[in-house]
Amino acid sequence: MTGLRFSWRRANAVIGGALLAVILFAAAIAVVWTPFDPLGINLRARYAPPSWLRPFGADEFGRDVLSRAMAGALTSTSVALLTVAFAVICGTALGLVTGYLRGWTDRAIMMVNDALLAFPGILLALGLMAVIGPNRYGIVLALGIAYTPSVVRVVRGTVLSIREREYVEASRVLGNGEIYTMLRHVLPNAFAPLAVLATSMFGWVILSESALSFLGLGVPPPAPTWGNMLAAARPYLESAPWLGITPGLCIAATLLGINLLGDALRDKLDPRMAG
Amino acid sequence: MGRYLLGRLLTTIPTLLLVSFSVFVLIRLVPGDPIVLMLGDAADAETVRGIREAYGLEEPIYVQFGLWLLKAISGDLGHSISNGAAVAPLILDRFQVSASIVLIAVLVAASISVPLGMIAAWRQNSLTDILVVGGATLLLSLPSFWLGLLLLLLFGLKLGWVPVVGYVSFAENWQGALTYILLPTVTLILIEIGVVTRMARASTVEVLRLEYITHARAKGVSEASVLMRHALPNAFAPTWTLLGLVLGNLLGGIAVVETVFTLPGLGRLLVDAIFARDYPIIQGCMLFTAFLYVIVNLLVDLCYPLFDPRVMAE
Amino acid sequence: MSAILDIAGLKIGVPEGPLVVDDVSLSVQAGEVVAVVGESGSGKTMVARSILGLLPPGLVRGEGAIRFKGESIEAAPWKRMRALRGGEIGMVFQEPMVSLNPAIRIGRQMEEGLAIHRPKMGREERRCLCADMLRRVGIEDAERCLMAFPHEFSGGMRQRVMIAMALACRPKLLIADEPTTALDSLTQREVLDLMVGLTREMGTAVLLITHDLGVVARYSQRCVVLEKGKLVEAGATAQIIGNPQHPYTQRLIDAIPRPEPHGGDQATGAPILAVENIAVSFTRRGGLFGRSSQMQALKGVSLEVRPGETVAVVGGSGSGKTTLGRTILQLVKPSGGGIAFRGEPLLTADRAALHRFRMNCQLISQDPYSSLDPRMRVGAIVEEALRLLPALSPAEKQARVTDALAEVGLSGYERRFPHQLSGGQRQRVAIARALIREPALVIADEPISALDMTIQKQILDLLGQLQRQRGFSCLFISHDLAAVRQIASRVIVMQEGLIVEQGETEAVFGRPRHPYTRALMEASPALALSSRTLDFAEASTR
Amino acid sequence: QSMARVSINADIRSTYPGVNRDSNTDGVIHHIVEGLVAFKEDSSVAPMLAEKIETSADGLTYTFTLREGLKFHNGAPVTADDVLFSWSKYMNPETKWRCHSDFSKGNSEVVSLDKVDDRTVAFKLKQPSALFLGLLARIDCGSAGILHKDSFAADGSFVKPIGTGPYMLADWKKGEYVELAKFDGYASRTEKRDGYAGARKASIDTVRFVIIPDRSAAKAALYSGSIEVLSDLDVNDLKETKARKGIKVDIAETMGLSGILMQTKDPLLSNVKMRLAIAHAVDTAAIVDAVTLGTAKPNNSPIPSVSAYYGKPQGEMIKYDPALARKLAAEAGYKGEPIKMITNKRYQPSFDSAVFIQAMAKEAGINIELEVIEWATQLDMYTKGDYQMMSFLYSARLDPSLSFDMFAGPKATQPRKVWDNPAAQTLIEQSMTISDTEKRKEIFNKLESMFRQDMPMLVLYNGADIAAYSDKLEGYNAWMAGQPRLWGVTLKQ
Ligand SMILES: Nc1ncnc2c1ncn2[C@@H]1O[C@H](COP(=O)(O)OP(=O)(O)OP(=O)(O)O)[C@@H](O)[C@H]1O
Ligand SMILES: Nc1ncnc2c1ncn2[C@@H]1O[C@H](COP(=O)(O)OP(=O)(O)OP(=O)(O)O)[C@@H](O)[C@H]1O
Ligand SMILES: [Mg+2]
Ligand SMILES: [Mg+2]
Repeated sequence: MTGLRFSWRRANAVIGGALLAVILFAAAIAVVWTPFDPLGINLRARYAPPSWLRPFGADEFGRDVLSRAMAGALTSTSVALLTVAFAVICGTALGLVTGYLRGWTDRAIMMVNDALLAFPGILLALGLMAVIGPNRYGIVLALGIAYTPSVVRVVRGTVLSIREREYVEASRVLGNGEIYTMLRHVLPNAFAPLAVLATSMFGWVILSESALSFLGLGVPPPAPTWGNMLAAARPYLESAPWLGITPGLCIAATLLGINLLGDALRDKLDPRMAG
Repeated sequence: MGRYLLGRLLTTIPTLLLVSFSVFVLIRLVPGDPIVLMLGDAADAETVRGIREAYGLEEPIYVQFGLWLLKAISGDLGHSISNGAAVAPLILDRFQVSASIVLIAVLVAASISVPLGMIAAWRQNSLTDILVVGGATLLLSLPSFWLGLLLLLLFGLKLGWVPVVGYVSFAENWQGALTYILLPTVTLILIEIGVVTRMARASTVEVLRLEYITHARAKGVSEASVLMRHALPNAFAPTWTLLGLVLGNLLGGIAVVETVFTLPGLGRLLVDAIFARDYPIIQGCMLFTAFLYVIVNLLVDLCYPLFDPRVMAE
Repeated sequence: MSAILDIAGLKIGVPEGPLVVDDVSLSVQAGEVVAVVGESGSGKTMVARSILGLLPPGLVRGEGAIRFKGESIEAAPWKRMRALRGGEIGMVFQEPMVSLNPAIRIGRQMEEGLAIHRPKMGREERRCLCADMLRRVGIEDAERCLMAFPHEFSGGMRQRVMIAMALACRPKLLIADEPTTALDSLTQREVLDLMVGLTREMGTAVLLITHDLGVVARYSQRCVVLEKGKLVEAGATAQIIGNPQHPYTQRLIDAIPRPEPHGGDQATGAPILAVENIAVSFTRRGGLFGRSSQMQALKGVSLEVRPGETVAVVGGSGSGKTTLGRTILQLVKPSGGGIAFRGEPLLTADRAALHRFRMNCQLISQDPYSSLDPRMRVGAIVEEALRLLPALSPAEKQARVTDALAEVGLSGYERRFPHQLSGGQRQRVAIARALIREPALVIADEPISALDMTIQKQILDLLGQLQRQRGFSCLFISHDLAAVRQIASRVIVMQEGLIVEQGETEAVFGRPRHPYTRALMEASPALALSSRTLDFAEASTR
Repeated sequence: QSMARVSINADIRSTYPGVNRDSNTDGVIHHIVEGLVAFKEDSSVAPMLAEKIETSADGLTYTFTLREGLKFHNGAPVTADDVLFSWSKYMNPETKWRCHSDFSKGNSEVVSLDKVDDRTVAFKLKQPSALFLGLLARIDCGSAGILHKDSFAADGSFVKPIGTGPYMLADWKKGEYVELAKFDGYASRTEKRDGYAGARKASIDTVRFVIIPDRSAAKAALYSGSIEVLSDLDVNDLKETKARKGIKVDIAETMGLSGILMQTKDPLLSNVKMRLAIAHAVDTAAIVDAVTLGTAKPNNSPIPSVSAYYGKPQGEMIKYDPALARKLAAEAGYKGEPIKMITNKRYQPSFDSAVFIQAMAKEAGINIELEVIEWATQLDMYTKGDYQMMSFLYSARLDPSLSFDMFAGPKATQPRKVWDNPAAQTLIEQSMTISDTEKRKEIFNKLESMFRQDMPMLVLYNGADIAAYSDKLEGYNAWMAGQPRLWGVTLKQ
């Protein structure tokens, strides 16, 4: 009955998709080609401000910022993706179990969970780096473990309320097992907060990696990541702002893309939104 | 209720023990040694061993843990290796600084982002919505070490509205204290607004489709009231969980902000201690933050039945 | 007399899709009760909701005009609309179970409307009025109920709360969407009398949506009939019920259960379900730190159901019927007594035994909407019941789902989500889900309360047929005495958590011994309608 | 009431001179206590509390006469007994004084310290030592600062320093600041200020060392006038800070040492050709220029370029020759296997050097992989000798013998040592006993050439101390030890 009206919902999806497409495209290109060697040191180009030749300037080693941002896209996004996947999968599983079964299982898991929550990420990272060595899998594991307890808590909180709903009861009446009920009825309805947490975590992980590399615990340099570029750029906030702005924008664009697309997707999946 | 509370408090003891023990072991497994750090490039093995002995670090780890635990029970958390300060009073002192910032920040962040998220949900897929979501996402991608510095340079240096470094406690001079904690608090607020807004929005979107919301509207309830009175309690549970997490997280981890704004807070104490491998301080801080976490989460758990009366407090 | 409400040529539909309401016109005068009847899913609820501009997302209003007291309100500004809602136009929603906010105490929810529309009233006065309203709709413990949360109420009690809430503001127009589906006949009469009393007192106009022709006959002056979104007949009630013109109306009236006594095919054998003296009590919390109190919902109930038998449970609203059903299904823990299924005690059963029980026993919930997972399509919901029957191939399952939906009159609704259905349609999905498993025992909690006469008949026939073919047993919880009389072989009458009378249907109906039973029977409009052998002329002149 | 505020990047560790300290601690403590001798800006030793120092002909007895009119912060006069008392505290092993082992054994072992009269004490050594006075002045040992008895509690535990310095400890707010107050009864020397020696009269009433861990925050604090002195400005901020109105910058070369350690026990790097290959692959001058922005001079010798012993052999630079490097590597049988170089982010120039070296080595076909770890971990690895290559930073050694001693030694017993060469070891020990400058020079030149042949460490430069301070402060200077000095400085209001 409505005519062709501009729909922000569609706009969300389009903007989000476009942002992600650009980032992914850049990451893909970077595998075979970047304008300059992302590791190539050039003493004459140190702190070169943006110009036609180097649209995003050069850093303290004279390395081209654009090339580094492109080369860093893959590492940053894949580290973030793996970490979030780790935390979400483990956290959701545990959160579902504790929230749904309650009782002693709940107590025991929450005990460990609260203990883990209290652990500062740096300490975990230090410990794991000592065991695994400073590489990106160590980071994924350290950050994954650090973020899992939050997921557990958020999922558990939602599940506590959903398990009292009648459709969960109905599933039990049908004779469905606990696990099936959890996965089929509880999980999808606990999805909204989980999605928010996961997309936010994506940003946190990139920034945490940044904080870690600030301390010398991140993805080993000189391999660029947005995180370590951002961390390295901090002292030059005034004198060479382009060093920080570029990776910052990359992170923002990726997050915005993921969030917008995620929201659009969630709306699409939510039956109550459909026309 | 009282019994239940007591029971829950008792169950926190294993958590605290678990944290204490794992920190105790972990920090000793991590390479690096407080004594080597103290001696720097001139540390030779013999001297190091001698000093380690003096600090009781050469004992087997379970003996060290036992001794520490016995003292901890009586409230004595030992003395710092770095500067000899008594740990327990130090932690309490530093905690006051962190707590004042964090509590204000979380309160303000919540009272800004929850309404904001709800309005975005209410106007879902409108320009308002996309602006709020976009803004929140942008804030999510700002690292606190950048944001803090930016604010410091702008308001502290360029405009000179607030002092750049230093701290006085509220007890000494509360107006002064406010000027010192203003920027760190604002930084934290901006950092936390992103995720809380999005969470509030997402859960409100879910709730707004429900029948009782329509029913409330049918009673002529204003939209503001529909949001605040009818949608909020039902949508608030995940946001509440998140706020609990944020609160706990911040109480233990605002090291970055405290460093940028030169505040003597708990987070910086812990992080500095980690880098200095100052075992007694690390252990003390962890015990303390774990306790905070447990308390905060206990409160969060106790509140679930308020949002959804069907969830019984066991 | 000027029309309070005037609807002309209203159309409602899915954007760029089919219409669910197609060209409906009706008007209501002050002091008049106009009934809207029609088949389940014919668009009654949507017409009602569109008056307040509260169509669910996914549906939009098309052409047509809605006037309230001569004022066009289909495009009224926000502010005006808000003043109308609740204040001038009160509405009772069809599904009381999901229309109350679970997180807010009843008292606050009731007061809210008053606070907005009667701002001059003081707090204390508001509270008194609310309590008074609750008492008038038959809730005794009104003061305490104000402090309770919705989930502590029975279905009928919630419905009464909704009515009390709508009436408290004394609106000019009351839209009541199936307001008494969950009420026993006694309470129903009280509530409807209250409503009609209001029309007399204040000239309130009532738009009464109902499928209960007895109610229509007794309370309404005029009546409109909808079918598939179209208005098929309108006029004076007596005229339409006495002399229906449209084939659909004729079918509707034909479907009124006749007082044909239940064919006494006596079931024999060992009871499939034996309930021994069970008691259930609920804890009522008084706030976070307040003192909690106990309330006894069941005070020692014993009953037996034999294979192939339908046992009806009737009784007042809040008497513990739903609790009984849920306790049998192990969804509520009894504080005492025993339950045995096929001789096996359930309360102490191990997982396997419990699973066997679950595989053989199904529930049709009193609140079908909440019992349907909002994220699953109708087809999937029904099919899920077949999941644990491994012998079936996917194609077979599909076929059975299609069959089951066809049997309840929902062919072609597989792809819908629960929120896209009408009240009656949701109830039928729940029925299909329970019956598709071919269980040995079905506990049906008000399974036909939201269905119009024709579909009700269809479902009752289906139940009877299944019983004949497969010999399953049914615990049929209902307040609809006519329906009970039609299908139950035995009747149990409950009051306040106790069984006050039980026996063969005809014996109970013929010679009710307990005064409460007698009162129930006398108050039943449907029974009255059928036993008066369709003497509508009399009914409509009341 | 005038107050000067000085930033330090971390809290001090204690107020006990030379015990549980780090460089920030030393910087503060030297305002409070003074020893018998002190370092001058050219790293030579001058008397401080001592009026004059006499050495016996056999070089075994050092007699110190205290200046007249010296007073402790509590007003008590300084006597020979105080010197004896302080020394007994330092030489008690329980104290864990940093220089304890230097005086209890080895080259400068002190046999006895005796009171000659009220103002005179005599140290007796086991053997003649060129280093004795230098050790006594050592900054990281608190110059063996003389303390009053009341600095200790009745049970002998340290309470707070009651010294003779121009400032007294007023308040230590842990984690926030250390505040010092001017000592009005200070008896100053008459020579002009020179390093830690010379006149040390204070004119500012209060000095507050503010702990500002974040370097950008410290910079902002200086700009905004919240502090007056930023004693260790980052080179990268130099240009910006210089251009700032109201801020002055002063640069002094220091005696620290930045270098790349190569583990000679490593299978690959045990081959000297490989080590030489790496050395020739690196353009030291270019790196130093880039990393220190011209504030420090490139230097391939372990002897600091400001040292009096720095001559032609030391000044010679290793030739940057990628082709030669390639050739040497090939000769060493190198086939491109990765070599791990450890570095950290705590010391930015050290990290930057590592990045440059990696890039330069790549040009010469040498594949260096960077591993950035946290400082404490790196230090641990350093102490254990557990690395292939490491970008490392040594603190200042003020005598060439000590410069060599800090990294040369037997790896079997001291795994942290980098250069394990018995012949060199003998020479170093020799240099410690001889006092004659020319003879020592000869030994150091010999050591230099041995060092260059073995190439266990590629020295890059000796850093610079860049102090930035408000132009309200008059007379402030950076100097070779890099520590802030708030005496002899006036504050304009
Ligand atoms: N959100 C929706 N999207 C699409 N169709 C819908 C939606 N909600 C309801 N419908 C359809 O509109 C029709 C009319 O629904 P309505 O609720 O008005 O029926 P009703 O007459 O009240 O029936 P009942 O007596 O069963 O409550 C139904 O066929 C239903 O399936
Ligand atoms: N969770 C609960 N907490 C407290 N009280 C409850 C709870 N559930 C039910 N009750 C109370 O138990 C009594 C019986 O409720 P039940 O739902 O069994 O009634 P019912 O016979 O099914 O009524 P109706 O016909 O109105 O549905 C009611 O008084 C109700 O208020
Ligand atoms: Mg309806
Ligand atoms: Mg019921």
